[in-house]
Amino acid sequence: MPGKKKIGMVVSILLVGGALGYLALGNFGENVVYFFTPSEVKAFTTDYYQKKVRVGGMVVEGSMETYPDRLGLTFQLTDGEATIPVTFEGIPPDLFKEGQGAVVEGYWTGEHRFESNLIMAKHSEDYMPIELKRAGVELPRKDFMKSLVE
Amino acid sequence: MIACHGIGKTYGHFQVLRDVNLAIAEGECFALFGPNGSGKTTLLKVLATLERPSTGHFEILGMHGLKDKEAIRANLMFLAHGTHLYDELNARENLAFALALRGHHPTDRDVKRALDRVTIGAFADMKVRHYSAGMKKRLALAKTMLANPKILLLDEPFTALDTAGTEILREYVRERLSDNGTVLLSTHDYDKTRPIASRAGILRHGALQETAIEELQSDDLV
Amino acid sequence: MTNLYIRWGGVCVVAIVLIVLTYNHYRDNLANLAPRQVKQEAPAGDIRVLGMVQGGTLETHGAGEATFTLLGESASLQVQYEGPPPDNLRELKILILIGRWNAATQVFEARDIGIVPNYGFIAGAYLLGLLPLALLLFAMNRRVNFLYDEIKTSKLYEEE
Amino acid sequence: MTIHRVIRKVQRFEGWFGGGAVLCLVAGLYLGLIGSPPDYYQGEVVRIMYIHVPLAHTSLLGYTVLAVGSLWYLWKRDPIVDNMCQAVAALSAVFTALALGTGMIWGKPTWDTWWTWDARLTSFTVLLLILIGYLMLRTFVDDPEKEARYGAILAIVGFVDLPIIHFSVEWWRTLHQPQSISMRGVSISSGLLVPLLFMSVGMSLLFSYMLMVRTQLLYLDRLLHAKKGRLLSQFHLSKFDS
Amino acid sequence: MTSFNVIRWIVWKDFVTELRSRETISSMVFFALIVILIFSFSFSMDQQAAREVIAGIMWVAFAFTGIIGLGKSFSTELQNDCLEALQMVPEAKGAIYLGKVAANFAFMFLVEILLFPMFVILFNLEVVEEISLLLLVFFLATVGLSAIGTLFSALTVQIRAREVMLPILLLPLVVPVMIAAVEATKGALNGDPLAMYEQWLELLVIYDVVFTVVSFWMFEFVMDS
Repeated sequence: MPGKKKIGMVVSILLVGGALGYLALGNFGENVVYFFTPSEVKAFTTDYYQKKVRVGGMVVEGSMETYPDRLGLTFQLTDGEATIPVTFEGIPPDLFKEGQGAVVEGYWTGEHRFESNLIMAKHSEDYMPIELKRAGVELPRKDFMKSLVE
Repeated sequence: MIACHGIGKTYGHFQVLRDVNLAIAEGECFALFGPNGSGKTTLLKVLATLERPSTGHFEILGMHGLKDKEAIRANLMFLAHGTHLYDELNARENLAFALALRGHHPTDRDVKRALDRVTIGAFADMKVRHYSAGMKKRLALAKTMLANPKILLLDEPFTALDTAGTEILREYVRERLSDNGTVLLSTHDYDKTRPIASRAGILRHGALQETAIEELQSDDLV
Repeated sequence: MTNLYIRWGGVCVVAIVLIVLTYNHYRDNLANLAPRQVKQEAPAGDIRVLGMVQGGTLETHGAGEATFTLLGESASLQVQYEGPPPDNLRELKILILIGRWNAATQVFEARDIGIVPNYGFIAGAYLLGLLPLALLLFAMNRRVNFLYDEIKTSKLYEEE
Repeated sequence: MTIHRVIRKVQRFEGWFGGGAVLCLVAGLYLGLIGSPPDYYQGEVVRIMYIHVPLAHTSLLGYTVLAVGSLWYLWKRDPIVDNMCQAVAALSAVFTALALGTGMIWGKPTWDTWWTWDARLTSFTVLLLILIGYLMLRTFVDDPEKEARYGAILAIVGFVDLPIIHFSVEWWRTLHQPQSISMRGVSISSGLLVPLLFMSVGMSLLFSYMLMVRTQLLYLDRLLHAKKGRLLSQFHLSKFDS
Repeated sequence: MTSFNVIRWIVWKDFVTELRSRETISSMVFFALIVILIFSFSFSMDQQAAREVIAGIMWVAFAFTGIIGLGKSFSTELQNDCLEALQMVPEAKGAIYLGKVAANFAFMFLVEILLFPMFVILFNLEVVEEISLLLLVFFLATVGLSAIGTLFSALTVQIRAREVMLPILLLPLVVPVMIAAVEATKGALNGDPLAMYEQWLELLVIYDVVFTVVSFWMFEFVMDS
């Protein structure tokens, strides 16, 4: 009986450890659709139209335009391969700006425009003093899309 | 065979049992007297492996009370204050369930004989919900009879039992003793216990004092 | 018990020294003006003005030059910026401008852009983070001392 | 009872932990508040990081200690380990609450909201709820043995649950910046990193020191009550015998 | 195979008791109906809005009815101190745990199946296509809830303030189940492509495996000093 118990314990530890390990390390994180990339959005079938989805990408430099009369803006979101236009209603978060990453939530319309009502700006995890930044120092940057996922 | 070595038990800031040493041999019936709140039930629960003692250890049938609990349980029945019966099941189902958990599967004839012996055979198919307290006690006794354990712990067994029921219980205890069983019972009732008990002790504020049963006076037991 | 109070007295002294040092270090940055004050009082010399960049007014000319309107609560300023390439200049953002007010042209000539320092938040965070810990530790220290005393005086102690 | 001896040995160095904590924290505070430059993007507000991040790290460390201690207790049933578990749970709860509080204060100027149902905020809230549940559970049991056992069970189950909670809320929604210090490298420049390290070390030392003090407190409390209880029983007995 | 016998007898006992008293399931169903009623008062919903929040409402109702059932599962063992008898079973306690989990799962799943048509009718949902996926979600989430819920039901039944402590301890621990169940249910009800929510099904499976195993071992310490 104690031998049986020991085997049971080892099997249990393997099961729990395996499941948790699969969750943490396995390729599970990669096929998680936490957000789509612009190239995936472009390839959407009609199934996905008008479904609330999240898209993550980099705001294209110089693409941001504000409306003079009401709150809201339009910009382009890119993942390096494809670029989609996004319209947004509301006040953007303080950290939102061109050249930074952002995750937007909203609907992909049939007219190939992304209508968003929520921007989640990521303030990047890079911290450095302003003098260094002006001197053009870049910290060892990670892969951009990867830094969004984690 | 039961042996306690310095058993103590604390609930919060209150010490219920203090340094209880006790040895009961095979074929012996030990009667535990003591006023309410003196720790009788706690001692029985500790020995029934239901509660872990705060200090000390004990052996039952030579098996360590904290390490070989499962083996001890297979050889021990605890007739507690609660009767361990399910109200929605009838007598037969209750017996079948309780014994199946202990690994016994008594035949219908055995069940009928046990129920007849405690004189509730006529109510075998009635829900326990409709039983009286004495009938429940008898059914619990029938369960014990079917399990037929080496060690028997009885917590105030005479409450709710009438004269006939008391006699059935005492008869069963004698039978166990002659079969080399060990019985430990807690009680307030000196007269009902006197005929079966071979030794006795008084618990006071958690401390056990062993006395010869003949020397006990009933006003000792208040 | 006295040992305990001496130790905690030391901690308090260190804390006070730190607070004073920090306050001195930031005293200069604490004063900001609103656009309305600038227009009314027209102060001379370097000043710090706090306001929001109005939507649709930002025009950049080259790397380090820009013009825009700074929106205050009841007034707005024309701003001309000349300085290092601004990182934090964007529309609908609240900023601090460092520069001088040109009363003649009614244009604010900014030479640096700072982010709203939010010292209140920083002080709040540090107080919230450290004060409860210190109080809790102090209470626990006192209680431990008290328990030792209690066990000694009530002669309860014996080696277990 | 080897753990007893280890604990006694570590307790002897209690003062070193306390002193080290004060030194590191003072150095960290000086560097963080005065000696370090503001961030290029967040400005001065980045200084909140020096207090927020160490608090959060330390509370997670505390939860790990709690889980390991609980396993140990279930295995060896040593009451002083249980005292340590109870102490570490209370301290972890305080540190978690403070981490959430300072995080909220950091969130207001950067995200422009005190509270958002972001992943890490949510999982820390759940962590706090589990710890509060643990502390509540312990007050509702009369038997100290049961109290310790049930507490240990809850702590272990909660600890196993922690990564799953983390991942589930992470996928559910996330806004919080990724960790700056990870296996893939450090993305904080040194001027900002040094005070953070000082504060982290100081906070861990402070936590260890507080843990020792609190464990001692609970142990002495138990000792005092046990002795008092024994005296009480003795008193009853003597009254009975006379 | 004595432990298998123990499982079978525990399930049998719970079912017979429930069939005769009908306490647990009727109170669960009734409570859930009240929850539905109250939610329908507090939201005035068109079909589009309903789709956004209905999954959340559904799982709030299921979780709370589940807690009622779980609480009952061991508090019925308190009458006549039957819990003591379970504690004194010579077999390893894991068998009792599995039996109780099976019984609790059956009750909760049955109630969910009974209630689901109510949601469909009262909130005008269209579900015909996705019904098998929905059932899978219900199944996985209910396994998770009953696996960990049974452990804590057995734990809280032995302490003071047990009715309060069960939800207080249980709900933070089942956060992953609730999130995953709500997201997956929402996906299935919306008719989203499976790729958009299959991760949640995987998370449910992982949770079920981990907590069945962990609770199985921990149950020994709950029942046994």
